[in-house]
Amino acid sequence: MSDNLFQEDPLPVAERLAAEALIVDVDGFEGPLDVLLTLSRTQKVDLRKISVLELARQYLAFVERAKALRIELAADYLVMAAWLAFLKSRLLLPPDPSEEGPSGEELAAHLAFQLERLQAMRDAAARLMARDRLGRDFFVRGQGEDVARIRTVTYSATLLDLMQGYARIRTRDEFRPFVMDRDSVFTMEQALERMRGLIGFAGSWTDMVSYLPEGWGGDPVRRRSATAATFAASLELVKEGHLEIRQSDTFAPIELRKKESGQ
Amino acid sequence: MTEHPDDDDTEGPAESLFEAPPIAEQERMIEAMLFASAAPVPVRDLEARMPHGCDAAEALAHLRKRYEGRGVRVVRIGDAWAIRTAPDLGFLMQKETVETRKLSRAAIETLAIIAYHQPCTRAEIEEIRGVSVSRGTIDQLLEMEWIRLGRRKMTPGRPVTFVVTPEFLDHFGLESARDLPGLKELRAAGLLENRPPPGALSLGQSEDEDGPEADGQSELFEE
Amino acid sequence: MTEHPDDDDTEGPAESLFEAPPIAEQERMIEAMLFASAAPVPVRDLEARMPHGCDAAEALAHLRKRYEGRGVRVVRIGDAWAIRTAPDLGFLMQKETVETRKLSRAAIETLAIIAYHQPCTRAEIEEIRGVSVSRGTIDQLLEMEWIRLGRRKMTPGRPVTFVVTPEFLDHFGLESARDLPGLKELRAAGLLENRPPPGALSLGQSEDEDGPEADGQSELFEE
Repeated sequence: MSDNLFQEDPLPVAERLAAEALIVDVDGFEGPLDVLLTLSRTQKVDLRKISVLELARQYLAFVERAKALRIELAADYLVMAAWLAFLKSRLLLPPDPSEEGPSGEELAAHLAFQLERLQAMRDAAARLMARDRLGRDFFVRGQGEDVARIRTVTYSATLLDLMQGYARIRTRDEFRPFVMDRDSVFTMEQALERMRGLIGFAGSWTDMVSYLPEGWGGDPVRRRSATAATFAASLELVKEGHLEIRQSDTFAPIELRKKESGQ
Repeated sequence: MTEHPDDDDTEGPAESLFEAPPIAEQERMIEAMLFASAAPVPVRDLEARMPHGCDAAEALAHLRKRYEGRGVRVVRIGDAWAIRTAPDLGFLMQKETVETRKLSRAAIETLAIIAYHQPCTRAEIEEIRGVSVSRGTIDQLLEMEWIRLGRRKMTPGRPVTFVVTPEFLDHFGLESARDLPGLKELRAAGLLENRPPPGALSLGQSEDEDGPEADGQSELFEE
Repeated sequence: MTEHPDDDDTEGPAESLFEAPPIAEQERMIEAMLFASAAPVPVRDLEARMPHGCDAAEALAHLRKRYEGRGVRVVRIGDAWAIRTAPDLGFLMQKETVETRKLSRAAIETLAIIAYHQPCTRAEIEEIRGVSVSRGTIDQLLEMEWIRLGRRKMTPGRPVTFVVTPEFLDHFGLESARDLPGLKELRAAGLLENRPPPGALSLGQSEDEDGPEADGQSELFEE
C-alpha cells in the first residue's frame, strides 16, 4: 500500500512537503511567478544558475497535487502549468531545426531572468523600506514659520488712459446729438397725453394734422415724428373706444372724431 | 552613533555603564528636539527624553552659544526653548508677489477729474461724471497715493477736496497737473473717441450735466 | 555672479552699490529660510528671496558642511533643500512620530518597481510582478504623493507612465532617484532592462511591449 502511494509520487519527501505547504498557502501567493520564485528557493542556488527544467518539474508537481487535493487554482496557474509543460518538452527534446520560434534555452533564460528580476525588486523594496524614513527616523521642522505671502497689487494706468477717461467725460456733450435726436422725436406717449386732453373738444370730424403739437409742423423731420406719434396715439384711443377714425381715400387726410356712443 | 571628538568634551574613560553621552552629543539631541518640536519645549521635557544623566540645561547653553550670530537662534520662551529665525532676516520670510491690474474705469475717470479740476470735491466729481462715486474708488486712489486730501472748500458744508500727489505726477511723468493736455490738444492728437463708449448712455447719466462748471483747472479747456 | 574671496568677508571697497552680501551672510539667510520651512525649498525660490547677486548654491554648500555631524542636517531633495533631523536621533522623537499607513506588499513592490524603473507603465509593473496591478494600489501610492504620472510612453497606445515624486525622495531621505540603494548594481546586472520575452509566448503580459523602449532609470546614467 504505502509502496503504491510512494510510487505515485516521484518527488522526494522534502519537496513534497514544500509543495504541500505551498498549496495550503496558495491564496497567499501573488500569482504563478510568485510560486515559481518560492519553489526556486528549494534549489538553494543563485537564481542565475537555477535549473529551469527542475523548476518546471516542481511547478507541475505543485499543480498536480493541488488537483489531487481538489484545490481550485486560478486560471493563470494552469496557463503557467501548460506553458511550463511545453517548456519542459522543449528542453528535454533535441532541438528540431525546422521548428520556428525561440529555443527552449531562450525561453528558460527569460523565465530565469523574470524570476531574478522579481527577486531583485523585492530585495530593493525591502532595502527601500528599511531606510531611515521621514516621520519615523528623521523629522521635519516642527514649527514651520510660514513664509508670508505678500501680494502687492499694483494698478497700472497710463497717461493715455487718464486723458481718454477725461475726454470721454468732457465730450459727452458732443455725443448729445444722439440724445438730442430725441428733441426731434415726438413719442407716442407724448402724443397720447396731448390727444387725451384734446379729444374732448373733437365733436366733429377733424383732420389729424390739426392735432400736431405746435412747432412740429415746420421741420420735416419733426413733422414726420409728430405725425407718426399722433397717428399711433389715435389708433390707441380708437382701440380704447374714445375716438373714431376715418380716411376717405388713399393718402386722403385722416380724420378724427370723439366717439359719443361709448360714454 | 556619531562621534564628536572636537568640541569641549574632554571626557575621561567611561566610568559607568550608564555614563551620560558626551555634552556635544547632548547638544545634538537638544538641537534635533528643538528643531522637530511643534511648540517650545521645557527643559525638563528635553531632559526626560534624553538618556539618563544628561544635563539639558548645560547642553542648551552650549547650543545657544553655537547659534549666536547665525541665521537662527535658540531662544527662551517662558520656561521653554525653541529655535527661531534671526529677527534681522525676517524680510526673507516674506515672499512678495506683485500683481498688476488695470485700474478700473471708474477709478481712471475719477482720477482724471481730480487731476484736471483739482482741488475738487466729491460732489464735483459726481457732477462731472454724472454718476455717484463709490467710496471704494476714492479709497483706492488714496491708498495708491495718487490723490490726497486738499484744503476744504469755502462753500457751505466746507467739503473736503482732493488733489493729485507728487507720486501721481511721477507715475504719469508730469511736472505738474497743469501739464495735462487740454481738450483741443487731445482732439488734435486724435485721442478723443468718436463714439460714445458702449454703455455710456445706458448707465443712466442723468440730466444734471448742465450744472455750473467746477472752476479750478477747467479753464484749461476754455481756450 | 559675485565673487567670494573666502568665507569671511574681507570685503574691499564696494565696487557696486548692489554688491551681494558676503557669503557668510548668505549662508545665514539660507539657514533661516530652510529652518523656517517644513517643506523642501527649491534653490531658485531661495535665490529669489535673497538680495540680488546672491549665490544660493554656494551658500548651501557651505551651510551643508557646517551642519555635518550636527543634530540636524542640510539635505538635498531633488532640486530643493531642507533641514532634517539626524536619523540616529530618531529615538528622541517618539512624540513627533507620525503613524504612516501600512503599505501592502503589493504596494511596496509596485513602489519599488516604479522607483527603479521609472518612467514605468502599468504593463511593465505587471510584467515584473507577474500579476495584474490593482487600481487601489496605484491609487494609494498616488494619494500618498509618492508617485505621480510621468510622460506618456512613445509606444503604441501611448500608455501613461509613473514616476516617483520629491515627497518620495524626502520620505526615504534620497537626494534623487539615482541614489536609490543598489541601483547601480541592479543596472549592471541588467535587471532594470526591459527585456522582451523571446518569441510571442510570454507570461501573459500585453503585446504592445515591443516598441523601442527607453529603458527607464538606466538613462539616468547616460551622462
